[in-house]
Amino acid sequence: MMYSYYPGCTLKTKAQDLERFALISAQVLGIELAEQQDWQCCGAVYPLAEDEIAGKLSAVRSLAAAHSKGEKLITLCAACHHVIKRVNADMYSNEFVRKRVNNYLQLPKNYNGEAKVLHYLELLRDDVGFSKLAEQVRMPLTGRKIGAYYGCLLLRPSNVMNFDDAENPSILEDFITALGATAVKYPFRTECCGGYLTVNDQEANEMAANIINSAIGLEVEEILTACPLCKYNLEKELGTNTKVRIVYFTELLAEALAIK
Amino acid sequence: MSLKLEEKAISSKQQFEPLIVAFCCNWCSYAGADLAGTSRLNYPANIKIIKVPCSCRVSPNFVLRAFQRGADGVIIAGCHPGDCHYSTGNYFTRRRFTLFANLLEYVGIEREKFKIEWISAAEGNKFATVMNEMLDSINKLGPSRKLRDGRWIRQQ
Amino acid sequence: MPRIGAFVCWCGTNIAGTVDIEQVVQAVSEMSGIVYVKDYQYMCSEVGQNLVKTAIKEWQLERVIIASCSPRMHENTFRKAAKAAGLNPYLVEVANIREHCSWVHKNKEEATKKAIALIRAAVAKASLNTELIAKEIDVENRALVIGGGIAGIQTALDIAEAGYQVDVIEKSPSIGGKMAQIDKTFPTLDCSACILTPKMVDVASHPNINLYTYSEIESVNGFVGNFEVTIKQKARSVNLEKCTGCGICTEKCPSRKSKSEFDEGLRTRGAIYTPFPQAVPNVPVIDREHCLKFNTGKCGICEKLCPAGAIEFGQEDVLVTKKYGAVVVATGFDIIDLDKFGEYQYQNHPDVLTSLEFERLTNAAGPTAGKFIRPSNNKRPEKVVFIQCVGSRDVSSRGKSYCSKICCMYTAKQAMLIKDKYPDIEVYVFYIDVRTPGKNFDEFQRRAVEEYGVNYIKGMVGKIFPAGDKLIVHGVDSFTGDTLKIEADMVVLAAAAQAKPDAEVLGRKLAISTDTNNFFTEAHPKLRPVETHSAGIYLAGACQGPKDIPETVAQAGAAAAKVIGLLSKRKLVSNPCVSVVNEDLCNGCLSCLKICPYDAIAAKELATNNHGITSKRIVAKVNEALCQGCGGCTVACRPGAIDLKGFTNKQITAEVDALCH
Amino acid sequence: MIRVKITPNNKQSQLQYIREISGVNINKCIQCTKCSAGCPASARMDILPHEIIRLLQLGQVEKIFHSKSIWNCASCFVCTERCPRNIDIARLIEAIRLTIIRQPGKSKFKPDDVPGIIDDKMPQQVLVSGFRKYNR
Amino acid sequence: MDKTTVRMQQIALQTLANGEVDVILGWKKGDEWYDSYPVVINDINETAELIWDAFCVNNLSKYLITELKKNLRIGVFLKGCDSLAFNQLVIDNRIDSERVVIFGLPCPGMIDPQKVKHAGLNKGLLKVERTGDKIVFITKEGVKEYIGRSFDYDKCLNCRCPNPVVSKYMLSDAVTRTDEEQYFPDVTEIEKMPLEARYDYWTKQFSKCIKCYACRNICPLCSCETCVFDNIAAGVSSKADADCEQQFFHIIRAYHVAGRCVDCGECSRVCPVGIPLEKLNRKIIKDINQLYGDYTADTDIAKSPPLGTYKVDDFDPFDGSKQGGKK
Repeated sequence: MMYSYYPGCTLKTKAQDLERFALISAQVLGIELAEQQDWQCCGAVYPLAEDEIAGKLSAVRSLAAAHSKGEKLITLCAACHHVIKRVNADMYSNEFVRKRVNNYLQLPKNYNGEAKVLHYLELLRDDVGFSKLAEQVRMPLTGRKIGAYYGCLLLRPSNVMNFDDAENPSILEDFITALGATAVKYPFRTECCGGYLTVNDQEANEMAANIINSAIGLEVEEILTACPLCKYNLEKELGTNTKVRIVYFTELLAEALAIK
Repeated sequence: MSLKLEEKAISSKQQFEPLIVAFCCNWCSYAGADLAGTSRLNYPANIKIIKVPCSCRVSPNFVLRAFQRGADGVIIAGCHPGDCHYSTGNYFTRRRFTLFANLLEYVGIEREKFKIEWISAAEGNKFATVMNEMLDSINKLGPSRKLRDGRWIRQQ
Repeated sequence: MPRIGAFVCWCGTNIAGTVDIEQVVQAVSEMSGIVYVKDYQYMCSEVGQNLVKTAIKEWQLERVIIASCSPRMHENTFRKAAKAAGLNPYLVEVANIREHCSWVHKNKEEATKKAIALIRAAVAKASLNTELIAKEIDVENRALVIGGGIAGIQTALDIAEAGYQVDVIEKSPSIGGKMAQIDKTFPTLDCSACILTPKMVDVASHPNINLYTYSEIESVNGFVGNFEVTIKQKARSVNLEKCTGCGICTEKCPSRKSKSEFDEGLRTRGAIYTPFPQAVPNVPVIDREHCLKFNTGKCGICEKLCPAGAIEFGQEDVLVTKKYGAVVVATGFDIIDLDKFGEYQYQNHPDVLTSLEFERLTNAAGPTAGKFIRPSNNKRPEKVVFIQCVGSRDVSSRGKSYCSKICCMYTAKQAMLIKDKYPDIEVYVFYIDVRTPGKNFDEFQRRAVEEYGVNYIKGMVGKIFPAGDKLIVHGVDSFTGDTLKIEADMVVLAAAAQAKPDAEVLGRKLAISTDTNNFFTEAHPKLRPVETHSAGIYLAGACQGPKDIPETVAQAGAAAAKVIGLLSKRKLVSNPCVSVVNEDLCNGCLSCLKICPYDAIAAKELATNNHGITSKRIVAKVNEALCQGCGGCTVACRPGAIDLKGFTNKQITAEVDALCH
Repeated sequence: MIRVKITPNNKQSQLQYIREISGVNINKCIQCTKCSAGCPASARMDILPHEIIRLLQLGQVEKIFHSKSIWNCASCFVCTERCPRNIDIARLIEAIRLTIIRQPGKSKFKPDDVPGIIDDKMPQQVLVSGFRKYNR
Repeated sequence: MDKTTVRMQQIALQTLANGEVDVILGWKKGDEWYDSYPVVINDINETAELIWDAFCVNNLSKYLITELKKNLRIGVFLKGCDSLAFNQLVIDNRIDSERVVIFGLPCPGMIDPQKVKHAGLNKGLLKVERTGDKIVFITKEGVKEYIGRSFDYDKCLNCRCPNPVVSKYMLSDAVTRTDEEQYFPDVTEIEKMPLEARYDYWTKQFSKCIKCYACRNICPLCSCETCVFDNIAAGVSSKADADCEQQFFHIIRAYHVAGRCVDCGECSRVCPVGIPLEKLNRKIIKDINQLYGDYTADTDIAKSPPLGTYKVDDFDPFDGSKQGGKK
């Protein structure tokens, strides 16, 4: 099956691993990801104010492009996914936004939120299926204790993101299990890592520390994430501590598929 | 138009006394009108009430008939949706007359001339307010012969 | 044109002060059909009524117009007067010239003109009136109570005590309901079982009460006084008459995997089981889903062991149809599913409990024999946190917008009971507001704080983080603005009460409505709190909205009184203003049937003869006993084949014409 | 410390602005404190989220404008997710931030600040987010 | 001969011969090129006269009401729009579908003879043949060919349902429509007019009415045994030629088909004075679709008609807060 693929800026620079492993794994799994032409930065954060239209435009361009091709739009970075998915919801149900964006963009055809946005993980779960994925695993990660870290942007607000149960998610654990590893559910797996707060406050990041301690407390060896910012915050907090390692979920995927 | 009729038209314009026919459901709106009475809330005498068991008893035929016979405004008043004495009657009223009111507007009848209002037995105040407002808006529209049966002459 | 007499009331100065009676009488006397007009100061007085009666006889009046106060006041009075004078009461029309005229208008000229117009409309309508005869319906002398919790039990006992037959239907194998699960009751702390079980026994032994446990409503037909209800008795697989309740079967059953519903899943039970020791009837039931005999064909141990030979694997569901004069719905409530409240860890941690589970855990007859221990490690907890409003006052998709009403009190009770037995356990209660309206309620809650030292914290819990064998409760105290972390051993969640999941389905069967939250709707929130919009069907208990036990019992008594009032009548008089079908005009499209809220319209097949070819034709048929006279069908009928007696198309059109005179 | 009574009318326009761009009806709040109780950044806040709403209800915007809290909200949406009254608190706080930084010269994070925080691992996402959240 | 006509004659012959049906409702060709008229046949010899061409515009489903009263089993040819009407008649209990065998005719559109005349193509015209959008005019002088839909009835240009939604035998391949569907442009146009202009427009249209009731008689859904306008007791029957009576008739006629109208456009087609009646019907369809969800009267006979049901939270234009349902 053919998909439109939106990479986002960070994946082309600091988070190349996240993308690289995703793309080679997709090939093995028979997923055709066609990178969109002329994609633009999603803006990194979803503009929450009702009157902010400009910050939503680039997401709409990508959405409309995918829709006109009749393809689902696949994202990889949690932040991009959040922005694009929420803008899509606005275009679908918020008339104020829809009208203004369409007026501004003057696309060949008005865009009304029809496209389907899927995160790579959702693609694995819903379109590929974790059981199918497990069949493709050639080097199962047996015995490795892996803790999923969800963060905020994939899960919340759940009425828009529709990613998983916001309080008690399982998609990443199911993913880990499919790769043959042992999934460890630790209490802080859906808490915030501090996000962009590092810009405002350079002090110690207790939010990230809570997450790491919670995971280490349950003897987690690797923390899995889908977000470059989360990875940065957690690694920064971790410093030289080597008890646990922060990895992109795609890296483990490639490893299990024996293509890393 | 004959000269005599024209005179009549002019004179009626000078002292426009609109007639508003109000269909009130027995359980809520008729009782609401009674409460307006017991509370001595004033509303114009131009409003004349016809009692029906439920707003869903009112047929579009009656509405058109009233306009034909010289009514300047028609209002149907029933229980609030969800409070119908017959459980569901006013839900049907709502659908029927949502479509019918749109249709009337579509053929050129002012929205102000035909209204539906939900007035409970406790809303004497609302009853009086609604009727006062209705008359105001009809007065603003002024006399009109839309839908009127030219052969029927109303005696004031 | 019939002979019409008109009677204009002054109502002292109430009407005469604003309406020129003389002018009205003059104008009315000139209306067509009017043969007699009379005015009088108080037409509703005995003298006034006699004026009407005498005139009917002397002037051979065929219609009577009363121009007076609202028909809601005195229409009945004048109808009775007319009847006494030998005139059909439905030939009387009232023109409301007080509430709708003299009281709301100041200008005498305008008011007088309007009064005349209103009377003209009444005359126009009355000339088209026809004699209507109210029918009498027999009342079946038996009541049905749906639900065997405290509401149903109390209703049934009250009705039975008044000497009427009552059938009680209970879905589960035993009556008792939620109250049987509860340990103690607020605000007196009586033992729930001690006050409930005697009533359960009374129900079982009362000669006027007939119990259908493990049974459900299949269908309901008929109308007030004459309901025809089909009951499905599910196959119990144990013969109710033969079983002695010895309990050998339940002890020896090898299947032990099922969770006990009564103990909220805190303990397991056999596939053949009695829900609890005091169950009524004290007869086990086989849970066929888990029974080895039903699943594998092998086993049958219970059958072999039963000394009474009561085990009947071959039993099948039985349908019973009976007639009832009245129905009381007392189906109770449930608590919401906590699946969506992941932050409280209810699914993930055994020491996070619902309040109902807590009741079982502290009950002397419960799974721990009353020993207060943590389900995770069987040790006594040192810190217990209660969280109120879990899903209550919650307008998001995971909660209920209303206040569940009972949680503040039972939480105070549960907190107090812990402190009473184990003063060293620390108890915290997180709340949004404490609501304790009720006799001795606030005093009760204050006692929990003042005497027992329960720590009440105004604020909510954000999330619970399990850590080691502790549950770290993250909360806020809104008074100080402090964030709190409490290392608890047990958390008890006051989950919102909600309507039974099948309430809407039952409502449809009974033709009674449910509100947006699926609680049954009362006929009037203040003045008719136990009646429904369907005559003869009443509500008791929490199926109408969250209620505590005292309120439930009070409502049950009220519903019983309504039922007794109804059943004490031998005959009911029906409203004669019902719909009638002109079969010649009817197309049989049955648009009327689709919108009738009372299922009062049915299809009827007619044989027609067309040039010697007989074919069948469908027409609508009104069941006059069911029709309540809303008239919705008349508007749905395009050819005008169905009309409403007393409010016919012609009558209303005539009124319109008369008003537009 | 100045004890402020319910606030003067001259703050109405700011309140109205906050209401409009957030689209939030603050009167729906019943002060259950669930937002504050779950807030992972509450340690960095001098005024908790439920207090912010209360202050808005009382019209005391000044207190909020001077608080640290609004700059330390990470928009993690936990409050929005759990609010039993369907109040989108994240949007509300964003609206308050915007009310301030949309005024000339009030940006909280400026290009000059970048060298002070950047390190070689930092993804640009951080900077873009920073400019979006703290700069106009 | 046209392939579908061949198939039509075959199936008629076959079903009559094997006793599957007693009579067939179809069309025969008259003397003129535009004359294809409805017939009821029970003689297998007549089946060879049945015809399918671009003038079989008459909807045969309404004939079923009278014919079925004779207790016969009937085979009937139905186009897309006709099949919608058939379903609605089943919903209204007007016909017994058990005794009907439907032969489905996917329809590329029917040709409006007036348009042919206006184009001046009727001179010496012998026959018109249509395959898809290819139209061939055969005259004494020779043959002219046109591609496109410029001769279609207006109603066919707005067609939502070219293929029968119900049938036992389908006589040809389904017709596919690729043209962009416009959303009730005719209705929107009137809605945009100022109120007074609208009133004048409709009053002028209604005043043309001669109360011939052709619209009612052709309408597959105006199937009452006795129309309310012929029912004295209903108090609405006035045959007087007064503006208000025409208004009354047309408003109520449109309201009576509300939620049932299948938008076949027959009312306008047969109106001898050219009142655009379908614009009333389509206004109601548009409103129903917008307010109560897409209701296509209808492809699904199990669905409740929009005026025979309600939702607690229906749109409420009469409530000050514009909200439906309970709060």
